[in-house]
Order: sequence, then structure tokens, then C-alpha cells
Amino acid sequence: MIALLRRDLALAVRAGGGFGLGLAFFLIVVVLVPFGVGPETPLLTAIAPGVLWLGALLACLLSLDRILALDWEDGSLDLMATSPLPLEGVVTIKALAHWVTTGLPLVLAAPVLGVLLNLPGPGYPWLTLSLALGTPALSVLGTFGAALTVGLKRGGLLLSLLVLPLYVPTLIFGAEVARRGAAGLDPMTPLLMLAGITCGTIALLPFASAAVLRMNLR
Amino acid sequence: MIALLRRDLALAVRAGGGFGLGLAFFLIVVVLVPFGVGPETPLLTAIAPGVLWLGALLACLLSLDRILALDWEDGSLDLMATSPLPLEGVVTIKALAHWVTTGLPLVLAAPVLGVLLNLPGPGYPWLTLSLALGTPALSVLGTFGAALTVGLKRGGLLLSLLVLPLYVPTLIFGAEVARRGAAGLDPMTPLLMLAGITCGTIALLPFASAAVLRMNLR
Amino acid sequence: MLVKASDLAIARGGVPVLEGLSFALGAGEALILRGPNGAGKTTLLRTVAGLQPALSGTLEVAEESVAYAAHADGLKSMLTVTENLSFWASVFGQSSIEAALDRFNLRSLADRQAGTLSAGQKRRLGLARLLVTGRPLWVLDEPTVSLDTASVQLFAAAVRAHLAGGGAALIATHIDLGLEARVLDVTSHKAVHRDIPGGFEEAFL
Amino acid sequence: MLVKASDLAIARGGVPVLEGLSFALGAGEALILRGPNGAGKTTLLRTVAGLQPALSGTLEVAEESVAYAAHADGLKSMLTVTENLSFWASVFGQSSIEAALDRFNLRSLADRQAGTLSAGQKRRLGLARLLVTGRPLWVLDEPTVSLDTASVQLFAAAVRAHLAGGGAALIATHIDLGLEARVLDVTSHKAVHRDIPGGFEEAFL
Amino acid sequence: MSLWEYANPKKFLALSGKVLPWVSGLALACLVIGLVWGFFFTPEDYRQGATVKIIYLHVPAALMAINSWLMMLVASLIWIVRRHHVSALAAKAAAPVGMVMTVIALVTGAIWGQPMWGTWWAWDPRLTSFLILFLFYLGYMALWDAIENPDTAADLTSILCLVGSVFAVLSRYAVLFWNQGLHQGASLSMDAEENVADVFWYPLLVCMAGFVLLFLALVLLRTRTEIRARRIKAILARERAA
Ligand code: HEM
Ligand SMILES: Nc1ncnc2c1ncn2[C@@H]1O[C@H](COP(=O)(O)OP(=O)(O)OP(=O)(O)O)[C@@H](O)[C@H]1O
Ligand SMILES: Nc1ncnc2c1ncn2[C@@H]1O[C@H](COP(=O)(O)OP(=O)(O)OP(=O)(O)O)[C@@H](O)[C@H]1O
Ligand SMILES: [Mg+2]
Ligand SMILES: [Mg+2]
Repeated sequence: MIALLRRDLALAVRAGGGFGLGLAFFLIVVVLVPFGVGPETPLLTAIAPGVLWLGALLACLLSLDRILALDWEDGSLDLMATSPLPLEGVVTIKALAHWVTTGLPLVLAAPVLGVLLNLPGPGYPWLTLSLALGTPALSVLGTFGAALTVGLKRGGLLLSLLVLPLYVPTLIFGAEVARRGAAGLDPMTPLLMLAGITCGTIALLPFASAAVLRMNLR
Repeated sequence: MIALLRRDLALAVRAGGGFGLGLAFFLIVVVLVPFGVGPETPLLTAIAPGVLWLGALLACLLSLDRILALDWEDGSLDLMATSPLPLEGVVTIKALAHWVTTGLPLVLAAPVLGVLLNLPGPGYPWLTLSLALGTPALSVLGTFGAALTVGLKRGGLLLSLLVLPLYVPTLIFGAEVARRGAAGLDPMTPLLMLAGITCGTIALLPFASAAVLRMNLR
Repeated sequence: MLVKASDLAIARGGVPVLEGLSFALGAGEALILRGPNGAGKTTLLRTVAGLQPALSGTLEVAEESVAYAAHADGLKSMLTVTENLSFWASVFGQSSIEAALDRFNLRSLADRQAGTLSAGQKRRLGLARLLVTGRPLWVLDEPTVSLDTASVQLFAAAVRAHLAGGGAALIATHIDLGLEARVLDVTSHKAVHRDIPGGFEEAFL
Repeated sequence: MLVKASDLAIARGGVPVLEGLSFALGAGEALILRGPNGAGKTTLLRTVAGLQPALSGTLEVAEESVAYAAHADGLKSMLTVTENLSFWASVFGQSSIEAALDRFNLRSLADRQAGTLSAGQKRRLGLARLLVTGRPLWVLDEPTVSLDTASVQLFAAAVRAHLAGGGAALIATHIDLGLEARVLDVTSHKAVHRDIPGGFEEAFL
Repeated sequence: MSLWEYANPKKFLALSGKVLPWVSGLALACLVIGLVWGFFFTPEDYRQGATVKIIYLHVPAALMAINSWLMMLVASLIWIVRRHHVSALAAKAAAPVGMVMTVIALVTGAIWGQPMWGTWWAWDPRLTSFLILFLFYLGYMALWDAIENPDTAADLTSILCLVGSVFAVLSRYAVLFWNQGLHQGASLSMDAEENVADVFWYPLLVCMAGFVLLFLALVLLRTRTEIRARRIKAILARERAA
């Protein structure tokens, strides 16, 4: 298991994908927003928490198809299924590796990008906290979607279509935490919901992902 | 050439990718925005043109790696390079096929999605016009990016990173047309700029794409 | 007994391809599968490896005993030869990859990225993976594709050593490997009973 | 003369692999390339096909004459056998694919999706593509991989017919195809002059 | 044996062939009666005017949009547990019908919203959850479409349906939390106080019955088509292999 995690991280770094690019995409989305909606500061401030969460979500989404597709194409997945690793473990590790290479950098970078969108002062800790709590759920859900679409040639867009509605609750609660935090309101309720969703998905979804993957390998 | 276009369209339809999914992604981005930024109608109205343009851009972006990567992986690109088709023609057709399967449906769907974001009435024709003029440029630029990254394993995110800065002028002028149109101002100047960009890219970029592709095949 | 199949029927894409297969492999034995293209050899090997269920009949495979090598080698082109092997070694709980490197003559390529190997060199690396699994039953699908004659010899020697060490091998191939082994020609087992229960279209006929 | 190479040197990934190659192929001639794994056969074929430049020496290939078949077959798994062939036929300006279907015994698979073919059936389809190019010079990289013996015969017959019709073929292979053709063993041409002008590190040495 | 006998495609075809005309006929009758009654023989609402009549399409469609997802969920569970092909195909057949119902609810709602709320669309929780439901339908159908092996497709889509149902419910609560909107609450409770006036209520009931029957008829019809398609495929495969 550790070997798998290490390999996935090594591949992420080596393949030139990994850390840098998820971040770069996040940065670019955040930068493009003012071009799209215009540069008025109050408007940007109002939408800042939402845009940051959306950007994180899209950056996550864009790298989902790397989670399993490469291993499928070169046959590694077949070989892993016949190895002593349980598939539940494989998908969990894959989700973890995805989070470390995509979610974690976003959590760390979000406060910096918040400045670009004039996020109000009290929002920063809440934004970071909500992303730290929410992005693992995004990775786990994404792995489920990746397992569903793994047999299909370049299921990239199908994957997005399947995964995005699943992202809705996480996005709503996450953005709500950041929004309330930025507005100085009490963000406890959505924060708890967010934590609940994350724990629930982490506890249960790997089983669904493994089952689905087993069917796809058949 | 026609055969290539026909094949690409057939593949887009058959692979379950094509028409439907680009649209679906566009829809989803537009739907997610209110979850991120909150449901207040005036706020949504203010950012509607920008969000629609951004959504179209991201939907385009997500399918870029289909343009050339599949043909690269299964060796078709090598074979095409040794065929009588000029590579300039190949990349032009590829861009055209991408536009027909992604850009065109977006143009047609944008007004419907405008309703979701409470786009003001006078904005609709301008939004459609700006997308119709701008999305071909997105496809051509995307093909260039795809040609640049084709050799690299799953260059998906790298591709986004390379292409997004190239998209900035198109996005700025396109969103400006839609914004001015929605606000009842005169959108002529950005419209002309947009048309200029599109014509320029269509006329010149295929040569760059073909050259880059030739190097990548080497 | 490492594998034991009796009256096995298998299907691919919902269509029965082979039926009435019976064979058994114990320690030190090898079985070579032959049959024309499209006969169903790959399908049979995938079934034995546990990747797909059998249609009918019984198939007993010893727990955790299979090392499967498919057409695709499962190599990561961005990792070096050593890294690729070490990864699989630790997945299968083994520690040393030295023997595998030596046996398949990969020592001089050890630090090359797998993506820059030639077709035959990649295949050698894929076969070396078998040695680091420590599993007794090798299930091999056309293992010698793109190998030159010297490498085919290397491979045959590796299989012989594996058998001598109490292993077994089930090999689908079109060429002569120079191994002393039983041969099972699947041609005569072509599925004719289209109504084998369990075929997923069966319910609709 | 369809190809003429004299004192050719080629490199892969910036490293010279073969040098001093001289050969020529006219109508009706075939040349078989042999050499151990990693010798540089694939590199040479890619050079002849015009996909990469030679390092030094001269290589003359008749304009628009090459039909290249690499390891990968360039098949679209979502399209049927017929659609795949028709596409390539129209790219190369040919109209009929019937002869190709018949010659490689693909008639019964004509409406199958390419993705559901077995390894050998895919390869047969990849080879059938050569017939619809209408090009005189076939440049083939291990064309018989995963073919059974009957299909190898089919392939050899197709090559013979092509040669008889005034074509030429340059074939890298590890097995005996049963063709009457000259053989070029590249082993003896291994590049030793690491400073062949044109290697991309050369400027730094 | 009992009820499960009809999970055999052939038995199902035979039985459904007999039932289908009746169901379709009843559906047609109910719809005609309900809609004509509702459109032409009820008074106009004192506040909403004639626009209120759209309720006869809107509410039944909304009802069936949800129920059809429920039916898919049940059918998926049956497939996962007992592996009856008909249930998998019934789930597949219900998806487009449910999606169309969702679209009808959304579109009639939007048409209604224009005079009522002065906007075609508002991010009201109920509207929003329908939009999300629409997305789930879309994803479900796209997945069916993308997979070639029908058994694998049935397996994967039923798991998607399970997971999707959980997340659809979650989204509903999330959306409610996010925005307490304009749309009125459930007024279909048995509690007469909360119900709409009886004059509107009876034709609405008939319409709802009509939509339920229409849904049944369509699903039966589409399931039969799917079964026949599979049959053709099976026969072709057999001929090709022979
Ligand atoms: C586009 C969006 C809309 C959607 C998706 C939608 C959805 C629904 C649903 C699901 C129901 C059934 C409620 C239940 O059975 O508990 C319903 C009922 C109803 N809707 Fe809408 N609605 C939409 C727009 C509107 C608009 C604009 C109005 C305008 C006033 C409206 C008025 C009603 C009324 C009066 C009912 C019946 C009351 C009831 O039985 O609950 N809806 N709608
Ligand atoms: N995904 C699929 N769907 C439907 N049929 C398939 C699929 N894959 C393979 N087949 C068919 O099943 C049969 C058995 O295929 P299999 O790959 O097992 O053959 P094989 O004996 O390994 O052949 P080869 O020697 O060419 O590798 C073939 O006729 C093939 O066309
Ligand atoms: N992308 C690359 N970068 C660096 N070196 C490479 C690359 N690809 C191949 N090589 C090396 O170049 C040499 C020639 O490779 P080539 O593929 O031409 O061999 P080959 O004769 O076709 O071998 P095989 O019979 O195994 O296919 C090999 O030693 C190989 O390791
Ligand atoms: Mg095979
Ligand atoms: Mg080679």
C-alpha cells in the first residue's frame, strides 16, 4: 500500500502533472474570473468565496481522469487486481494520492489567491478550513467516478458529468462556510455538515469504488 | 479530408463523448455557480455574461485533449503523417470537428442557460453572437495546445495551463460583447476585435500547429 | 494441485467461446495453450487469473497463487527499470529484485526510464516482473512477443527454473518455446452449445 | 529505385544507434531487417518512413511511396472493421476495401467493432490497411506479432503478391517469415562513433 | 417462483403485451378527462388567473419525476440482489421517461414562474433540486450509453443509481439549507386545511392518476423495446459465432 502511494506520488511529480498543474489551473481560473465578470471590487468581494471553491473544484475535476485511466491503459490495474492488494485499499490509496497532489496544494494556495479576489479578512481561516475539510471528499468522490468510467475510452467528460452532481452538497456547504466566515457570521452548522459528508464518503465510498472497478475489469 | 472529418464526428458520437457531454459540462458549470456564490438574483445577473463565457471556455477546454491524444496513442497520427494528407489539413479538420462537437452546441445552448442566471433580455442575441464568433478561435487555439502537448503522457493539465493564457483575449472581448449587450450599451468595438482574433487564428495557427506536431512526432 | 478446471466454459463479451475444458496443473508442470487467433486463449487466461467469472463448470485455483502477465506489461514509462520492478516486488511482499534483473539481462538498463526502452526490452522487463511476485502459478499471454531469439532462450530458461523450483506455468503462445510441456489445443473446444446457462444473452433467446 | 540509403547513421533519443547502413530497394524486392532487441530496427524504419531525420548519410525515398505499419495499429476501437479500413482507403485516395478484407480473412469480422477483436485479429486488420494504401513501399515493424501460423502464411502471401505487383517491402522481424528476400543484420552496424555530427549533444562535446 | 417468474424476459413480454393496451387506454382516458376538466371547467384563481391551470401539468410531472427515480432505485436493487434482467432493463427504460418528466416540470414551472414571480428562473430550493435531479438522470443515461457490455452497464448504472440517490437526498437538504425560496411547500398532504381548494383538487387527482398510468405505459413499452433489442443482439451474436 505504501509502495503504491509512493509510486503514485513519484509518478505525479515525474510526469510533470502533479502538484504544479492543479495549482496552476486554480490560479488561472481565479485570474480569468475578473476578465469574465469585470473588475469591480465589491462584486469580486461578494463572489470571492464561491469562486475560490469553484476553482478548487474544477481544478480537482480536471485531474480526475489521471487517477485510474493511466493504470488501466498500461495494464497495471489488471495486474494489481491479481496482486495481494485488496482493491478497496487500491482505490483508497489512489484517492489519497490524488488529494495530496491536488487538494492539499489548493488548500495551501487558496489564501494567497483570496487576495486577488479581495476576500474579506475574516474569511481566510474559514476558507482554508473548509477547503481542508472538503477537498478529501472531492478526491474520494472523484475516484468513484473514475472507477465507473475507467473502461471507457477517454471518459473525461462523462466522468465530469457523473461526478459534478455528486459534488453539489460538498460545494454548497463548503462555499457556505467560506461565505459565512467572510461575512463574519457563524459557520458552525455548514462546517459540521461538511465534515459529516467527508467522513461518510471516506468511510463508505471506497467499497462502492472497488466493486465498480471489479466489474469494469471483468 | 472529408473522410477525416466524418470519422472524427462518427467517433465523437459513438464514443459517447461528442455533442452531449460538452453541453452537459457547460450546463453543470452554470448550475454550480449559484451554489458557490449564492442565490441572489441581482448578483447573478451582474455576473451572468462572464460566467456563461467562462463556462463555455471551460467546457471547450475539457475536451481539448481528445483532439489529438487518442490518435497519438493508437498510432493513427504516425500513420496520418505518412499519408497524403498535409498535416496542416489534419489539424484544421481536427479543430473543425472539435468545434462542431463542442463549440456549436454551446452556442445553441447558451441562451437557455442564460435563463438560469437571469441574463437580462437584450443580452441574449449578443451572447449568442459573441459565442458563435469566439468559439472557433477557442477550438483552433486548443488544437495548437493539443499539438504542443501530444507527446506527453496525459498532458491534460499541462494543456490547460498552456492554452488558458492564449484564451484570455478571446475571453475578454467575448465577455465584453455579452456584457455590453446585456447592459444595453454598444458592443461593436469588442465584437470587431473578437472577429479579428478569430479570423487571425483560423488563418495562421494551423501552420504553427502542424509544425509543432511534426516536431512532436519525430 | 495449483489449478484444476473441469468442464469449464467461458465467454467473452457475452458470447461463449470455449467449453468443455478440463485440465490440471501441479507443481513443476507447464501447460501450453495453442489455438488460432480469436480462439479464446486470452479469455481463458483471464478467467484463470480471476479477472472474469467462468460461465459454467468448476475452476479451482489455489489462493493467492497467480502471477498474470497480459499483452500489456503494466510498465510506467516515467519510472526507471529498477523502480518499476521494486514497486511490484513490494506489492507482492518481496524484497530483492537483483535476481530478476540478472536473469533477464536488464542489469545494463537498470537506470533507464521504461519509456525509452525498445519493444523487446520492455517485454523483458514485463517478464522480469514475474520473478519478483514470488507466486507459484505463472499465467502468461504470448510472453515472447517481440523478443529476439536470445531473449526467448532467456525466457525458456526462466520458466524451466521456475518449474524446477516447484512452480507451474500456463502459457498461451503461437511460437515454439522449446519447453518440454503438455500442449492443450483449444481449437477442438470451440463452444457450440450456444445455450450454456449463464451466458448473459441466454435469457433472451 | 524506391529507397536508397548510403552510409546512413540514425539516432534515438539523441543517442546514435546505427551507422554505416547502405541498402537499396527496387520494385519487386524485399529486405528483411534482423538484429537483437534494442538494436535500432524500429528507429531505422521510422527514419525511412520520414518520421524522423537521419543523423548523417543520405537517404532517398521516392515521394509519397511509403506505407508504414508500426507496433501500434492505429485502429479506432469504436469503429467497425469496415469503417476503419474505409477511412484509411479514402485518406489514401483508394476506393475499394474488398480485396483487403478477403486477403486477410476479415470478411466474417467486417461488422465487428475493432475494439472487440482479439490480439491477432486486430493485427490482421492493421495489416489489411497496407493493401488499401495503394503505396508501393511497405515499411513494416514486426508485422507478425501475435499472429497464428495460418495468418503468418496469409501475410507472407500478401507480401509476395505485393512484390509481384511491383512493390517493395522493408520488414523488421525476429521470426522466419518464409519469404525469399535479402536479409540485413543490423548488429554489425552498431554505432561506435559517438561523435557522429548531428547528434544533439554533439555541440557540447 | 411466484412473482419472480415474470422476471423472465419471455414471460414478461407475454404478460406486458396483454397489459399494455389497457394501461395505455386508461392513461389516455385519465389524461383527457383530467386536462379537459382542469383547463375548461374550473374557475380561474382570483390571484393567479388562468395561469393556475398549468398546475395540471406541472404537479403530476413533478411527482412522476421523483417517483421514476425511486422506481429506478428499486429496480437497480433488484438487479443487484437477484440479477433479473428485466429489472435492469426496466430501470434503463424508466430513465428517459423520468428525465422528460423532470424537463416538463422544469419548463412548466418556468412558464408559471414568469407571471408569478416575474422571472423565468429563481434559485428556489425545489427548483434547484429538480435541476440536480435532471443532472442525475443525464449522467445515468450517459453511463448506460457509454458502456458496451449490457451486463456491466447494468451493474455500473445500478451502483450509480444507489450512490446517486444518497447524494440526491443530501443535495436536497443542502439546497434547503442554502436558500429558503419562494416555492410553496407540499400542499398534497392529506390534511384538508392545507390543500388547494377542492375545485382544483379533483381534476388534479385525475391528472396525477393519468400521469402515473402514462408513466407505466411508457416504461412497459420501452422495457419491451429494450428486451427485443437485446434479443436481436443475442440472436446476431449467436449467428455470427456459428
Ligand atoms: C421550474 C421549476 C419548478 C419546479 C421544478 C417545481 C417543482 C414542483 C414540485 C416537485 C411540486 C410537487 C410538490 C409536492 O408534491 O409536494 C410542485 C408543485 C407545485 N408548484 Fe412547482 N416547481 C417549479 C416552478 C413553479 C412555479 C414557478 C410555480 C408558481 C407559482 C410553482 C407552483 C407550484 C404549485 C402551486 C404546486 C402545487 C402545490 C403542491 O401540490 O405542492 N412551481 N412544483
Ligand atoms: N470485448 C469483446 N467483446 C466481444 N467479443 C470479444 C471481445 N474481446 C474478444 N472478443 C472475441 O472473443 C473471441 C476470443 O478472444 P480472445 O482474445 O480470447 O482470443 P485469443 O485466443 O486470445 O486470440 P489471439 O491469439 O488473437 O490473441 C474472439 O473471437 C474475439 O473476437
Ligand atoms: N525514446 C527513447 N529515448 C532514448 N532511447 C531510446 C528511446 N527509444 C528507444 N531507445 C533506445 O534506442 C535503441 C534502439 O531502439 P529500437 O526501438 O530502434 O530497437 P529495436 O531494434 O526496434 O528493438 P526491438 O527488437 O526490441 O523492437 C534501444 O537501445 C533503445 O533502448
Ligand atoms: Mg490473445
Ligand atoms: Mg522495435
